[in-house]
Amino acid sequence: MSGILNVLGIGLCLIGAGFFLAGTVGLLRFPDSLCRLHALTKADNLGLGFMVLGLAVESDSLAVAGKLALIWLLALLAGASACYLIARTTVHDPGGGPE
Amino acid sequence: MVGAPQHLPPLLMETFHLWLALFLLLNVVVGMTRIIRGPAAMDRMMAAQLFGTTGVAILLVLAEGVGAPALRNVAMVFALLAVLASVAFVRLHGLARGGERRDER
Amino acid sequence: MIEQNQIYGIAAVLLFCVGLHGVATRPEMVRKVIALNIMGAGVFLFLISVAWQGARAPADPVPQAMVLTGIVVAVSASAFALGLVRRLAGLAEESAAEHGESPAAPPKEDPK
Amino acid sequence: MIALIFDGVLAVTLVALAWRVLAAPDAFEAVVVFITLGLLMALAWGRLAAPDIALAEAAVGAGLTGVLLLDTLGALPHGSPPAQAAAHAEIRGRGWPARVATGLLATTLGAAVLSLEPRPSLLAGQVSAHLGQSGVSHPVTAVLLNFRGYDTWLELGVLLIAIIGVLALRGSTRLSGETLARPPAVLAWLIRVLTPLILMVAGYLLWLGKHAAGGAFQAGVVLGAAGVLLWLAGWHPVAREWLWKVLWVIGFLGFIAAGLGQLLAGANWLEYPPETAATFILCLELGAAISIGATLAGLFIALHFPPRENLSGGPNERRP
Amino acid sequence: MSMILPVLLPLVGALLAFIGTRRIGAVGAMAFAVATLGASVLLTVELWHGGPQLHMLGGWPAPLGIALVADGLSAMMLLMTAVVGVFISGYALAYFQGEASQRFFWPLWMFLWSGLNALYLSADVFNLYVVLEISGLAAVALAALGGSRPALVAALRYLIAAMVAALAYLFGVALLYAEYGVLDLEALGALAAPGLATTVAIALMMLGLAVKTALFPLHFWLPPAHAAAPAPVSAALSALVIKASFYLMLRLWFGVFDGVVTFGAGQLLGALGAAAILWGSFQALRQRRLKLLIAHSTVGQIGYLFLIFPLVSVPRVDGVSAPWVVEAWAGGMFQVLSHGFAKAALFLAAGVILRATASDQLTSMRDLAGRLPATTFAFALAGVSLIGLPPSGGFVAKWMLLKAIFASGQWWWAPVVVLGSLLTAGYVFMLLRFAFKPANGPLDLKPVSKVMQVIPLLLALIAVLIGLNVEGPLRLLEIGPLTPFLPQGGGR
Repeated sequence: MSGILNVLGIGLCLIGAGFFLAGTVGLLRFPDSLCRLHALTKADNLGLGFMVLGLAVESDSLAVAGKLALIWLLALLAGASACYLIARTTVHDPGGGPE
Repeated sequence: MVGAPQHLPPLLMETFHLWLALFLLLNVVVGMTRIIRGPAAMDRMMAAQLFGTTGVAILLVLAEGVGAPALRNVAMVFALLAVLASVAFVRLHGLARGGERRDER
Repeated sequence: MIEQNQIYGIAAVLLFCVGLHGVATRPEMVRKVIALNIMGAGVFLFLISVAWQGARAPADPVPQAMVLTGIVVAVSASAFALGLVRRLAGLAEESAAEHGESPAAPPKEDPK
Repeated sequence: MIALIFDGVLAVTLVALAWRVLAAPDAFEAVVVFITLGLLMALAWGRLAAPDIALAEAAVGAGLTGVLLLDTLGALPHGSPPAQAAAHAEIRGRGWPARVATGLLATTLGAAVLSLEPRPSLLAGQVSAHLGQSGVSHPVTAVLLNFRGYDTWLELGVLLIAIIGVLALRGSTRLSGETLARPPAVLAWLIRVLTPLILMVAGYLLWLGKHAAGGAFQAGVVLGAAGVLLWLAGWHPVAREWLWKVLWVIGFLGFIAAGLGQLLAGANWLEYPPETAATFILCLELGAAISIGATLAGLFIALHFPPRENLSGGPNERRP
Repeated sequence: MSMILPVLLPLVGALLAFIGTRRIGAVGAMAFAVATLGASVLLTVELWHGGPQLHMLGGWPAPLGIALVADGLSAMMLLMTAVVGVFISGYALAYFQGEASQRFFWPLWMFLWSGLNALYLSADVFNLYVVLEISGLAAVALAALGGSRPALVAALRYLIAAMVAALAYLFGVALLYAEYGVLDLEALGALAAPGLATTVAIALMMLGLAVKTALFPLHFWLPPAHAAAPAPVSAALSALVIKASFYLMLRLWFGVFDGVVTFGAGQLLGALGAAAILWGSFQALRQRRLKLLIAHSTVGQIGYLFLIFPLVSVPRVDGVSAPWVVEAWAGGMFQVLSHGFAKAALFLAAGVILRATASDQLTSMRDLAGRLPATTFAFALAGVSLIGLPPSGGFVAKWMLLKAIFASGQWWWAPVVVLGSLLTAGYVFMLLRFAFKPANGPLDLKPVSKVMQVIPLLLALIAVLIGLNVEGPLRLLEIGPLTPFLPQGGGR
């Protein structure tokens, strides 16, 4: 049982890692800022989500799983609002910020 | 525990987590080129935001991998304050432009 | 074989030196303040690498306490330094406004 | 093996980022790289079994200092401000001699660091031997609040000096007078959700410090970050001048009260009886966390100087 | 109990000045300034009768806890700081009357004072870092009080130099901790042995402290910062703050690393001191602005202090210190005292002139002798001590240094001492010549408070009069484990 959970956790973590990789590739390869923003939001939310899921499965402790979930929610919140705010700045002001 | 199949060997799990952490770290390293290339401030800020999430992931993986549960609290503080830099960026960006955007809602 | 804390010890030395180099060579004040923070990070990293007592052992608490104290001192000093920078920039802007032009200095890109 | 590879990659990245922070032509880029550097420093603290430092770094290195710098860049006129060029113009143009000197210094320091032999620290042994009498079970908290409480007390004094110094630059002891425009709705909502969470986490960290990584410093810097966030969201520092002052000095004053009380009882400065040490430490930590948080937030807010004509120090220097 | 008071009282005064209203703040701070003087005297009396004092902070014995240790050297620094400090406070009451910066001066100044006292008493290398930061940050904030552009530029430069210095010092502390695992000075002194890490640690700490002491060629930050600050602040910075880091250099060099430092290292510090004497005095001679002149003079006078290092860091014969060590040590300490009093007098007197003439130019001092006789007399007396004319404290200092120089056979320092005195005489007489020149036209001097005129005179008198009682300070210095008066030298 635990062994299977371990393997499952590893698998989920690997999927999460894949999303992070996708995010990085998107960050580097997409041509313009808003495209990148779109790619990133998806990638890091999902990446962290799968990662958290995998780690929660491995940890076999409810408290840890709860804390992991909380962290994911926080990151989701922060990521979404940050991207929204940053995107808003760009839409309003194509100059792109200070400097 | 009784009768259940064994966990995977702890050493194997630790190695796996460290590789995973290394992979995520390399993501950050490679992604750094976006911060360096820019071109706009927004691109840089966004990349930093992504690194924040990646950093949270690395901390969580390390916490599991090397048995340092305190690192989960570190990840939590990061996640909690991740928005700080972005908010500062957005808000002060308006200020820097002489406050002409003060009327925004 | 190199020890884990030695890796960070060397990185700490390099951070300290890179920071010092930046303080000495970068002309902009904000960059100098950042460079000072990097120097500080080098010292703190070195202290914690000293505190490390093996992967499974808890680290020596005394350097950790020193670093926590040092971090707060560093952020206070940085804030005050940035205050000086901002006050100076404010003075320069005012004198520019008073004289109707920028003072003896490179022209600003963003005259208001 | 993989552990060493991870550490090696992390260490090299740290140094490379530091170099980039200082070499970057663009100041904004430098600050963003610096924030990322703070993130990676937290990983290094984690790898070196120092979660207390990682917690503080998460709030300070990647949070407060970064925001202070971003804020300052926004406040400075674009381009190279004349003040900066004038102050250190003479240092320009020391290209390779400076590099050679830095290289020599790095070699010497590196040799010294590598010459160190691992040996158990005398102090670490004494700390664990006396941990039982300290009132807490987390050694870092025991050192900070009990064995070396004097350092912590004086360090709260450093914070006070910084805020007084910034207020002096401001020419006023008031923080009120400027606030940002009303935030976008999303931001306002976000802050409403986050603020109680942050306060809870700060309290949790404070409580945690008794037996695990956490404590007054970490709770304080998280509180400070919360204050900054609130201010950025357009929150008016409703507190009056005297309330701010009380918040700033309460931690420092707490140590004085504890010290004086015990001094009059015949003990040494900042000596607590072992049976009540836990209570003493809890109270001192609470005060210290409040003061650290209020001072860091206050520093950030106070750095938004009102226009100069209001700096004469008169009683009414509120901005229209 | 009395050990913590010199640290605690100014801190309470600082809090009072910060929280209280403007009036209560200033008066309260002044009261605590006098109380601090009382506490410093009290501690010295206890020391005089009872020998070195020890206070275990938190009740934990060192090395686990932090120890406060007072010996003759610390008591002397405490007393000098207290006397100069009370005079500066009294002067500041009049100087800042009705000024907005007053309410920031008092808390910062009291913080600075307590940081200095904490530094003299601390026996822990990391705690010393914290108190260095306290005094350093407070000093910078005070230097910026003027608020003018030059003051802010100078303060920023000062702050950056001070932060680099503190971090270099802290790196040294970290190396020492890595090598020996303790932070207590006494424990370190017992463990310290030659080695690469120890050498590098000492070099880093001394380098950081040399920046803070403004030892040539690391003095670049000093003249603008000391010249642009308000007069009471300039006096505190020049008379006290740089002496504190110098005190720490002495403490570390002779009290902790006595068995590690070498003859050559001492010679190097001496050479930098010699260069400082010549360069600082020469630069002072070239200045045309009063406060800049006095600030450059500080750079030069600091140089004399560093002659202690080559003269005392000499190999022992059969474990016995060389006979001239006592003179060198006493000469250096007399220089600390006499320069402290004389330089405070000069900067405070310069403040009077600035107030009266609203100008910092030397030429505006014309006919000062007739109009501000007390201030002119203060200049003359302080100048006598700086030059080293008998019977001033400066004379005792230079005389004893010269005696040690000849006794040790290190004759190469002698011409520097003499030439430095000649250059000093040059700029002192230049000042006085301006003061005695008749005015070209009617001068309208603004009225300056009597208190501000009398205080520099009193300080200058002290600088001269300490030369009449050499015995007292020497006996005080003999108390304690650190001084080289013990037959086996400085080691504890």
